[in-house]
Amino acid sequence: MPPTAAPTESDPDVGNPQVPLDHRRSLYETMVLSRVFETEAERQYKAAKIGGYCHLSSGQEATSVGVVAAMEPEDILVTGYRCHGFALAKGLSADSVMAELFGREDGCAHGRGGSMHIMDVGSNFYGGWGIVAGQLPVATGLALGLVRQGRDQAVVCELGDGAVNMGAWHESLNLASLWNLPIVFLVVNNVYGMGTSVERASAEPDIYKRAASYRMAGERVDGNNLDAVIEATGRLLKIAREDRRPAVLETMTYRYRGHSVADAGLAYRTKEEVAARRENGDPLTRERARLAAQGLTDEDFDRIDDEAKRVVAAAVEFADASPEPAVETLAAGMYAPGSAEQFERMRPGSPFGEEALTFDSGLGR
Amino acid sequence: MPPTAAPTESDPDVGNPQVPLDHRRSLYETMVLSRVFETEAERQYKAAKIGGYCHLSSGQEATSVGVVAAMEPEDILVTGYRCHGFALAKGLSADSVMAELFGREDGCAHGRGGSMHIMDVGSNFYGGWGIVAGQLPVATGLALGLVRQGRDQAVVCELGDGAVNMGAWHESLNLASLWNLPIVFLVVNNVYGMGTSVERASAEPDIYKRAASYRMAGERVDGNNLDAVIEATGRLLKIAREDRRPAVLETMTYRYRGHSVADAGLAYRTKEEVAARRENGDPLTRERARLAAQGLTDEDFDRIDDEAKRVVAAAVEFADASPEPAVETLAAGMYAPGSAEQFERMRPGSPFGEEALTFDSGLGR
Amino acid sequence: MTPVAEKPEAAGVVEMTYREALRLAMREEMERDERVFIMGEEVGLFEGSYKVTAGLMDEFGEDRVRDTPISEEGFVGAGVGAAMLGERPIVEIMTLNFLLVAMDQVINHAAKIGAMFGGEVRCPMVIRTPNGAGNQLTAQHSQSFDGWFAGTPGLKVVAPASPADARSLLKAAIRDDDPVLFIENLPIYKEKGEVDLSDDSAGEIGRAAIVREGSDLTIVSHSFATVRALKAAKTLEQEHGASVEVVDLRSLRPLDTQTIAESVARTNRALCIEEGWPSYGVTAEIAARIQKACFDDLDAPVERVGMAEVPLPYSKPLELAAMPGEARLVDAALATLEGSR
Amino acid sequence: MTPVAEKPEAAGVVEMTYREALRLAMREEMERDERVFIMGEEVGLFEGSYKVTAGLMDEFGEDRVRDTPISEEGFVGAGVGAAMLGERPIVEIMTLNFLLVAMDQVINHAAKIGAMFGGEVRCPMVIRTPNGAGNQLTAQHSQSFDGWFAGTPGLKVVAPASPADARSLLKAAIRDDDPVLFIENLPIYKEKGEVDLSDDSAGEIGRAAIVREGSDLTIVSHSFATVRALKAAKTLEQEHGASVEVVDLRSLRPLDTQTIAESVARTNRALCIEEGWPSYGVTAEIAARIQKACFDDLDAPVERVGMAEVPLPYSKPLELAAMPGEARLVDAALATLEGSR
Ligand SMILES: Cc1ncc(C[n+]2csc(CCOP(=O)(O)OP(=O)(O)O)c2C)c(N)n1
Ligand SMILES: Cc1ncc(C[n+]2csc(CCOP(=O)(O)OP(=O)(O)O)c2C)c(N)n1
Ligand SMILES: [Mg+2]
Ligand SMILES: [Mg+2]
Repeated sequence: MPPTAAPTESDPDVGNPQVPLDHRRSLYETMVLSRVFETEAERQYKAAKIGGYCHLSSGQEATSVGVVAAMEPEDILVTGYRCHGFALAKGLSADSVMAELFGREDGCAHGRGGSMHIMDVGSNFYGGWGIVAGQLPVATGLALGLVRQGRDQAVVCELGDGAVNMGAWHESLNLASLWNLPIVFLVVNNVYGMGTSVERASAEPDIYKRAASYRMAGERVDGNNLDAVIEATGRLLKIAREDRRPAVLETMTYRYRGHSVADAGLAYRTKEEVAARRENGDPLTRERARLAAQGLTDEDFDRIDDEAKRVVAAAVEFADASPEPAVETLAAGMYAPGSAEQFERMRPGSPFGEEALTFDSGLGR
Repeated sequence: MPPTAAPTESDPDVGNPQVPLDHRRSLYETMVLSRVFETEAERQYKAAKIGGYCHLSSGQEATSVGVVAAMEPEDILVTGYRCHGFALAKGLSADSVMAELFGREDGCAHGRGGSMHIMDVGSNFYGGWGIVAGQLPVATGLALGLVRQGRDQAVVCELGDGAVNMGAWHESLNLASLWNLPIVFLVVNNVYGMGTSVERASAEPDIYKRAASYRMAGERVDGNNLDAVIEATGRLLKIAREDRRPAVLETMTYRYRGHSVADAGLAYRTKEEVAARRENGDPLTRERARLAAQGLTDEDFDRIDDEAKRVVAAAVEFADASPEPAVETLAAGMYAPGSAEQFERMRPGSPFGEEALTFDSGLGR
Repeated sequence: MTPVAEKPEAAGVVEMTYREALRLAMREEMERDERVFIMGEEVGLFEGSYKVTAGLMDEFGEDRVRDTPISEEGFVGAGVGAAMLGERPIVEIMTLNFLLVAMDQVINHAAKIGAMFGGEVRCPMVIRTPNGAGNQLTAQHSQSFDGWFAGTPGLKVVAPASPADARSLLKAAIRDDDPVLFIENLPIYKEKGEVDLSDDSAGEIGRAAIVREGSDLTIVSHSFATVRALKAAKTLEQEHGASVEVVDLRSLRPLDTQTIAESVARTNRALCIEEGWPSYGVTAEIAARIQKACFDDLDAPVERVGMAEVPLPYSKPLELAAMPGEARLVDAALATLEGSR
Repeated sequence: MTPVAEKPEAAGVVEMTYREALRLAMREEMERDERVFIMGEEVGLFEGSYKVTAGLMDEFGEDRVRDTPISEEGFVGAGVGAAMLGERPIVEIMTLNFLLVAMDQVINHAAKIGAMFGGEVRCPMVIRTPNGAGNQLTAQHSQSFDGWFAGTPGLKVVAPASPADARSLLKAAIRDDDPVLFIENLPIYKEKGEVDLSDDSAGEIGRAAIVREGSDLTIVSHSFATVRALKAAKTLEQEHGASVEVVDLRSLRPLDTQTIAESVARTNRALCIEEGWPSYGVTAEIAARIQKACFDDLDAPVERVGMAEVPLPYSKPLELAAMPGEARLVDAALATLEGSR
């Protein structure tokens, strides 16, 4: 995708006038929060406060914030493992997400899921999944559930450019179209799947065109342009809700950091490429310019940045203060209440230590 | 697909003049052999000489014979479980196929594979597979093997209209196109996958159009028109061999019998539908008319029918006379020669009877 | 087409096949709870490849008895998602062999939800599928992977052996709030037994049953292997004067080792049998637990029998030689009865 | 980026990591046989997600070190097909967890070819993949399904514990004419050991090794569990005066029960450990075989330890509590040493 030219004085990009300034401002605040959160997460990872795999979405904020901005609160969001930004946009608190990254009891999944498995039913965010494309059949089923329950919401299912070559993509899109399910498959095209570029992975690099194989609408937008993302997502979600037709939306963006914090991210691309992407069309820079064109001052932006830093710093404090899960709750949540009774006769002859496992599902919350 | 009008006196369909009469005649002989073979297989199944699943291809002879007619002997054929007709066309003897259906030592797989797993490396027929779409990745790998070995042949991989909704289809086609492999994916569209019509299974019922998702050529032909099948297959195979580009060929045909011998085949379609298909555009009737238009007499056709019946009757005799596999060879073929030594230390404490298994792979042929 | 069993109205004890008992349980639960629906290949118009769902589409409509394309990974996952939203899907997989293409959704999605999301969401779904061999279906279509699922924390695995248990445990599985793999079996569908239509209650998951009492040897089995065990036990009594107890596991996870251990403590000898390959199979776990729980009770090593460890061949004599048929069961039982002190 | 181990030219015994030993074996076999090639996600340009194949694409080119899209079912199957034609593919699966999406190609295709086609065609392929847990990778990424494959007739399953065995057995797997699942492990990649560069021979599949001699207890293990076993054995000797023998299985199918049985016949006590879930796992089979082969030798029940039977949680303290760490191994060993008579 050719880098979008940055706005110049001579032609100020004020963005879509339909979007009220205060709304645009709050969306920008979320984008900044997301960027600051990811930067801090990387720092905490390197400080060994966070472990496992940690996938950052810096550079993709216009997609995560824009998509969620077009969703109704009751609409359901499902994503892969690169989910922090989406979770914050969907309304999870920085506290509960950071506490989850720290693996603490107050994390949204009580420290059981970690970075890849953020989720919060109350916010209609159904995870946070780690198997490439594995979330597609699940999201398709959530859409089926909405239809069966006669609810008129829709599902947005995020996946990456590399995930579109998995069989689960094909089966899910076919089912969604055949059954007229209210779901938008959001392909976040950030150019690479780990170290493999779209051209090296997909025989049809124009991913959105694959929707045609299912008689489904497919669109591609500049994923770094907040307004474009909001507009396209909103339109496709409306069709999903009202006409019960699914769609594919491909947002063209870029991942600034490595695939995960463990990856320097330079074996398969150059420093220069990354720098050029940061300079041209960075979603925050661009949105900031629009807000400036509508009168926000440097002081306003400083306040926004400071507030984001404050919230994230508070989240780190909150996470650090939250208790580690108690070892006695190792098996908590695995099975539904009442299961302990089903398992009680399994103890004789079981492997060393197994007798100790308790199956009550309460997490003491 | 609208039934193709049968040829009339006023407008005699003589077929493609490029096809020499004697060649056309021998192809017709194979089509008749296939029909007679299937009819006899059903009879033998009902006589309990054949067991397991038995999928017949009566009505699909122009596709199986036409496709193979366009292949070079060194080209590789891979199919699903509906494979008798393809096997006979690829050059396996009725004897070895019937003996396999009877589960006898002289069967092409020594009675180990049965109806679904006919295969013969000598004829470059690599099976005969039972998991829907499971043969696609394997066939893709055979095409990769051809390329690695610098051979200029190609692979034809048969699958059904129902198989195109499996993830393996998507992954295989993407790999074949991305890697420029010499393979033609042959979709035999016989309207149903068991009891499910294409419209009820595929969001894009024009299956050949799905090739576009992989920047691959996709074509549809009348699968009951021998000449059309030969022409399209030949052209796509030439491209596969010379330009190393894969393709999808969809042949429109119809299955006269049930999904397998166990299925009456009427829960999902009417007697009338089946009868109409038999009357309009039956591949044998049509080919017979072409041959008649080129001078073959009723006596010629009677001779052809009689010869086919003779060959199939002889095959039944051959199969019946072939020995049942010896129980001592239960594990034969499972592992390569030399493996017995690797397994000899596994005996102590093994489950009852396991010690008796012998791992030599020789099948005493 | 298999007749549909009488409706519950016709109360009382009636004889029906295992297949009819399953169909009855599904109809009863679908009438009881509208969140329950069926998904799978050929479950509707075709009336089920093995006719288990015959008639249900006519009765409940295409939405609640939903034919799917051939896309196991897709529709098993669709069941997972629908269940997360509170629906109660019953996903039919034509045979267990085909679950191989959907393993990721079962093992790495359905089974993980409860624990991985900290108990904040559940996955109340049932996957019904037959395992087994015996009709020359050959290597790719004759397998039993029961132990793989039973060894997966987060799943529950149920595999009843009688029509009455098939009905009550399928009802229990449907009402359970966790993902349950409900393992059926091809030859068992036609087995007959008595079912009490007046009792609409669900069975208890995690409880084995002593289906035959005896004092010399305990045979431990599940699903069709229990049918085999009961026949072999008769033969052993009549022809060898051996008194054989048979423990039908009914569920593999949770596994009722307590009932097994109590039985072996009485008989002092155990034979574990299964339809699938015994090495690294279900009987390995049973034997490992018995030798630990009953170490001082055992008078002979715990013996195991299953399918011969080869990809099942098509040839009838070879297939017969590979199956855990009555002759092999009796021989194994006699060996166990004679073994050691 | 991990340095590439010296070339065989520099003969003699050198120390290298398990990771380097694997890389060396692949390089040697690729130089030896042009039919050998590598396929997998990120094996080339990215140099392997765990750097095992680092440098090989530069050395052998993009055709013999082939990066694939994320399509495990597709490229595992492509390996099967290429192998049927006589090629010798080494398919790398990033971690064993991802093999779940390709199970059908492994279990119902690769494993069936030899027997199902009557020995008329073979499938000489290797699938390399690490199992294991311990780095907070959480429920979907911390599994070991070793037993599932070891229980599948038609497959061979190898899982070495030392760099020397990793090299010689990977060479053996590559030269073998059957499909071999070569199970590696995440934490084991950095383990160091001596490798004799002057010996280019392939190891023997189906032979366990006594990697530590002892007289009071036999610990049976494979892959990283053997590394744990050796540490625990030291502690048991130093702090508890127990003499512990360690049998490293090295291959799970075939399984060298003879070496295990001979060891237990001497020590009279056995503890089986594994990285994965023990119920219905590898240790179940080992225990079942030991109790049969060594019934009269055993002074105590065969004990088992593995990962706690929960989907592995992310939280570090919970993960630690779930792993078969040294403390649990020592406790289990002491319990086995004290058990029964
Ligand atoms: C089935 C499966 N195979 C491999 C992996 C390892 N893996 C994790 S993320 C990833 C790359 C995915 O790339 P993309 O879909 O573009 O998403 P992005 O990381 O760029 O957001 C891979 C190969 C996995 N998690 N699941
Ligand atoms: C993965 C898998 N799912 C289900 C089946 C059962 N099955 C065998 S054939 C078949 C229908 C296939 O239809 P189609 O692809 O159109 O081929 P046709 O039988 O018409 O030749 C099904 C569902 C199977 N063999 N494999
Ligand atoms: Mg990407
Ligand atoms: Mg069809």
